[in-house]
Amino acid sequence: MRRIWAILVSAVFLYFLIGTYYPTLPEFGNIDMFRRVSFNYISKSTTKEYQPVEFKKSNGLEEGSANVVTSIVVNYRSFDTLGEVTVLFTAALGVGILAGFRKRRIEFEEHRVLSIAIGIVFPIVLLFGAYVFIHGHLTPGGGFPGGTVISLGVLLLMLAKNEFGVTDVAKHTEQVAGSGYVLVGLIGMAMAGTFLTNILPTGTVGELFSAGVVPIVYTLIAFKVGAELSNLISEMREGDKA
Amino acid sequence: MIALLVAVPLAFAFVTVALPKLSKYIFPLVALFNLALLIGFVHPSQVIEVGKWPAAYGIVLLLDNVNYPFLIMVNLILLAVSISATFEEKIGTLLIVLTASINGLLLTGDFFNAYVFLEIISAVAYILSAQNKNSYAAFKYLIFGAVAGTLYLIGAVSMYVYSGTLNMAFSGYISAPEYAQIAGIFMLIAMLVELKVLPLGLWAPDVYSNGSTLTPVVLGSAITLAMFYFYSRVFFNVLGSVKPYLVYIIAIISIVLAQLAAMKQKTLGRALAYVAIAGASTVLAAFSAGAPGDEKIISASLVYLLNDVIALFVLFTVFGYLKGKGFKDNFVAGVAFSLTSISLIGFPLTTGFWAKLNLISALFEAGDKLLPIFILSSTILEAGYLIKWNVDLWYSEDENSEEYVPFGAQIVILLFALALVVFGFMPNLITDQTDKIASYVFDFSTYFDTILKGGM
Amino acid sequence: MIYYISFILIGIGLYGIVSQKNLLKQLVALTIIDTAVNIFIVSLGYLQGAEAPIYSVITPVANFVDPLPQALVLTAIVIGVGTLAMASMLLIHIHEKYGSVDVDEICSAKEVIE
Amino acid sequence: MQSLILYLGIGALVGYFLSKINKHLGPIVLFVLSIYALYVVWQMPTGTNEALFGFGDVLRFTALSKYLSIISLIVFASFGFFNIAWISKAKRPAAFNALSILTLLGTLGVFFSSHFIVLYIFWEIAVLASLFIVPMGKEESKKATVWYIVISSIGTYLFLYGIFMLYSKYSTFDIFEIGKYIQNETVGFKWAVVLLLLAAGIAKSGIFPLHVWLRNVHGNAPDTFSAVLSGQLVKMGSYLIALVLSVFPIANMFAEFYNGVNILSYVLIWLGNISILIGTLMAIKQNDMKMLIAYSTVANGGYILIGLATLHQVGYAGGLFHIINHALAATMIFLSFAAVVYRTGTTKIDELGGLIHRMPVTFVTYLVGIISLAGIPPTSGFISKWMIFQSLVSKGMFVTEMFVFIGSIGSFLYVFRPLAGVFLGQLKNKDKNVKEAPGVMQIPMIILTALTVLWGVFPQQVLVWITDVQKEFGMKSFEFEGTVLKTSMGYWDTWTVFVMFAVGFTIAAVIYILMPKGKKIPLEDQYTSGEFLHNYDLYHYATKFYVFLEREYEGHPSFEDWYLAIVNAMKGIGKFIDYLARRTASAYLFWTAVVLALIMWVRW
Repeated sequence: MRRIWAILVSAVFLYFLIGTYYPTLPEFGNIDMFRRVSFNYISKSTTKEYQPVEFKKSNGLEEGSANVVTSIVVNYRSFDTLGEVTVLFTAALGVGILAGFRKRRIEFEEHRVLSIAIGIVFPIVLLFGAYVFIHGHLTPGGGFPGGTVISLGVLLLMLAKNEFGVTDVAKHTEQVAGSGYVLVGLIGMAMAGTFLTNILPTGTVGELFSAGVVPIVYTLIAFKVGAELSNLISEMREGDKA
Repeated sequence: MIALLVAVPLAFAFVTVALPKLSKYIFPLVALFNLALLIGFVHPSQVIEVGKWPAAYGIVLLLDNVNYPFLIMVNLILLAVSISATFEEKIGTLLIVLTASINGLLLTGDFFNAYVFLEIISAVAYILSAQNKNSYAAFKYLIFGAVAGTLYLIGAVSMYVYSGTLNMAFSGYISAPEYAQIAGIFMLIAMLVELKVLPLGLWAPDVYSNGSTLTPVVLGSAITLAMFYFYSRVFFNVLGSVKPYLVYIIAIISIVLAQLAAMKQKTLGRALAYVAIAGASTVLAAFSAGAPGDEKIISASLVYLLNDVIALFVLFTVFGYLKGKGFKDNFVAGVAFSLTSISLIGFPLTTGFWAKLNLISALFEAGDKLLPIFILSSTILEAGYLIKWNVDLWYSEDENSEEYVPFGAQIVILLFALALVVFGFMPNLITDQTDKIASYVFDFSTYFDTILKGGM
Repeated sequence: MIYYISFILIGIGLYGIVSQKNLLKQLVALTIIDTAVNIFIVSLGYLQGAEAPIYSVITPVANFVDPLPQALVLTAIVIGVGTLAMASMLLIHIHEKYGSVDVDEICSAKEVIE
Repeated sequence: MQSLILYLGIGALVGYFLSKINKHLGPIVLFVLSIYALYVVWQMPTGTNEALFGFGDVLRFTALSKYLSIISLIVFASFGFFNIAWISKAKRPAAFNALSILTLLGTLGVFFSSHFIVLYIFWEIAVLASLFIVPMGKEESKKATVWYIVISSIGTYLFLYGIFMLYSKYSTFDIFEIGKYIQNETVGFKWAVVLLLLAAGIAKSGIFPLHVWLRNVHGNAPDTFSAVLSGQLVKMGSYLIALVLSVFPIANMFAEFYNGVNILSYVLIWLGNISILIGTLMAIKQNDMKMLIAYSTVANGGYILIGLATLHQVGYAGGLFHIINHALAATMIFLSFAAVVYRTGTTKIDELGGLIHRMPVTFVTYLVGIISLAGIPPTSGFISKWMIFQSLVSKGMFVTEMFVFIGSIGSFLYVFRPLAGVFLGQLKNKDKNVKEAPGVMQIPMIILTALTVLWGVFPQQVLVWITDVQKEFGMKSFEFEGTVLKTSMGYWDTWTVFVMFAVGFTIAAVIYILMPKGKKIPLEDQYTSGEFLHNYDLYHYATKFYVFLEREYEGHPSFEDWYLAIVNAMKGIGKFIDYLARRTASAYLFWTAVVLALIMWVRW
């Protein structure tokens, strides 16, 4: 009986999605980029006249990261990202609050190979994470994946060493990185008049030191996400310590 | 300047995460700061293009005559919550996040940004609903709310596909009305869930009745206010205002069903939860009746909303502290409870009276004779069970109970209850404000122009 | 085509939530919906013959798919992760309180508790 | 009028705080205020308009307002005076006093307002203030409160809806203004509006089908407050009925149906008939004396409605006259009950008896009260019933007349039950030490008794008020000359009748004094021939007093049960909703799908 209801429910939704919604959509792969704001994001010409951008050549643009997605995430729509960070923050906080209801600790069985290999693997994982977020404005990746990789390293450590626990340092990292992000926005407000405005030179597209505040923000995000996710994992494992 | 309404609470939230003991004291300060900023330094209309990216490219925050009163009211409620509610240390940080995100939702002029803030609000709401070990209800709410959120996301992205921008004003202006309607359906369902209109608001009773002094208060007052603002913004301004008959009918059905369910309840908490549903449904029904640009109906329903929100604040707070015990040792709480329930029923010379009177007379003027029937008949039921609860609680035979209302909470609920009475004697104090809101709610061209103007 | 796939995935997710009695399975179904929507959004930005939106040695000038949906999806994924984390924590609670994550067993356990 | 309302508002506050100091001070405030108000109202010329707190011309003092205000204030004055002693029994004296004064404020406001919304506001103030007094009564009074608020709300919200229907047509709330226009409307509109407006009055004055709350509320309210409820608040409903029937040109608005009686009046008269029947039959059954009189209020509300609805020169005057008679009688009866309860602590008839020896003043009050209620000359109660009979006969409404006669005969029966059970018969052992009520309580009872007899013998003053009302609304006024009342079918001279009764009474008294007295024997001797009994109460003759009559209509349909069945059905729906809410997220999603399907189907 339950399944029949379930089929009915998904049938209604499918009927709506396919019958009513689908005809309003553009054909797959055949979108009109010129009608979309993304066109100006790609050519980095939201405030200036259109001129094509070239890798390693164009400089002094309104926005300087080679990765356009990053430029949207951290610059054009940076306010969204602040919110996004907050969602993760809220989730981590929530897990902390919920975990505080009851003390528990999940014990892991230490694996010999893992516990020896962790000494080699852990720095590499950290290094990879750092690479991902530092090059966030050049290559796929950025603060969120970088932070996640770092927290995965922490998880690995946890699996390898049963006595390992995340200390209050994670909380403080979270605190500093999070307020750092807002601070960057406020500095932008103080110096350029509007919240989250880019105040640094944007440099040449494709260089490591380019794109203004984007790498800084991404670094902060990475630290925050890494700390938050580590915290989250640890709280799920052993309840609230505070 | 208005970005500070979001930025400062967020900064404090991030700072207090490692200092949970302080968060309790910082939260009222943050709300006070917001109020001071709103009353002293920023005034409508103001637009901020975050990051100096011009409108339609970047995210635009907008403070106009519609959301300014809502912002003041929400921050006032959050300030009151910080004094009246009791909660564990870490929740303080969570509530600061909530302050930031509600301010963000009220200010934002961007579909996707609104989605992000909606999700933060929901995330906070999930955690709050799990208070008092109510995790099963919270989980149900989470699953349902997440699906609703997904639907909103599809709607928001559809607006982008149809118009090429996520800016509300622009995409509403550019996109074809019949396409925008489809996106509107997705958003509507998501909003009906958050507004707890009955077939979609079935999650609410379990969540609201968890007996905390925080959860139902925050969900029923601050979040409901924000959601109604957002509803009016999207469906009156952006997607073009037409009378959605279906929403009207659903809301009316929801009024009736919620009142019947409230009548049946044996515990006060669940009864109040259904009262909250009925109130929200009434406002929604009035909103849909006034959707074709009827400013009087909107103004009256805003008064109704305000009365509902404040009344529920007081009722839920009293319930949270006394857990359905009598008022023998809690005279102040009893007075506040009775005054607000009288106002909620709409007896003369309370705010609720003017709300109902203005609403009905506006509806009659608009030729809508159906909704008044349901409002009045549901009021009969409401009067019946609310008076029953009042009498039971005043004349209860309980022995001296352990429960008591703390001093701060007593002051807050008494002030709110008295405010309802004072506004009842001087209804102009609020009707002037709501008239002003209502005269701007439908004004798409002003909204559009304000967003274009830019600047700080 | 890819639209259809994502729609069907959404349908499967809904089917999962409605049909399953196990709350964990419901949660899994929810993530299926999340993922399906993400696929859908990304596919809305696809342009035939265009490249990933990164200026690099391979694509020094712009011939890119729409980057905005990708940015949105990035945000949506993070939000999904947050929801998932909270939901799993709630599940841990439910299991501790009622000793089960099955709807029926929770209901009967609830009656015992109340 | 405005200053009066203001004084009463201040008086409520003063009364509250004075009662906190000494609870006997509050009723004094009420008494002083009502006497002052009575003086003001008595003096005030009719037909004046006044503003209320800056709202122009919403108050209007008509002859009808004057008449009803005087009745109310007499009731409130005696209630206040009585309370000076009684208040020591009240549960929350301060709140009781303040709310009583507010009730007075509300009712006077209702009588003064000529603006529908202002009237509604005052109406609700009166309802709300009295509402919170009711639960201070017996244990069941909590449930009674809910009955009260629900039935009252049904009436008032129907009324409110009617107001707005009128407002959307004429954009005015002024009663007299609307009365000028309404004649030319469509038939359906006229029916709807008039019935909706009357609904509040019908609910308040306990007319069928909204009569069920009276038993619960009047029977369970605090003892003295029942006097106000039955003597005064119910009259607020009668006032509204009278107002609507007189301000609106009912005779021109509705088609003639039977012997010059229009169809609306005919419907109302039938509602009155049913009320009389139900009130009388149910009153006979009651064992609780307060509930008994509560049902008699239903029956008398029916009389008033019939009188007013005839819109006949004599009948309308009779209806108005009956308002004052019933107000006084009900007040007297409930006050004497309050005195009985004050001393004995029970309202059950079969737990009492023989109190005539202990509480003679209370007994006389009750006796005169029921004589007036049953309509026996020389009290004023007879005059009003006589006038109503006259108009019915002249209209040839014999069926209605039958009901009215049944009601009259029935009222002899039911008023006799407390008389016999409480005051006559054998004194119970537990009541051996009962004393007469305190002097403070006796004074208002004596004054009311005197008033009833006085107005029965010299009804001129009341008739002047009534003819003023009739003149004001442009009806042919009732004719009278001195103590001689004239109708088309004859006349009635109250003075002659009084003299005859006085002579008869004197003769009877002389015989009573001269003849040998009956011998007093203990209760048990009468029934058991001296055998030993364990439970005397079973043999109390007031137990199952009218069982032979009750048997005739056993198993009658009970409207109270029907309404409760409706409530239960509604609760069933509510339970189902709650059941749905307790389901899982899967079920919630199912409803989402339903809503989505609806949206797809309907759109907007």
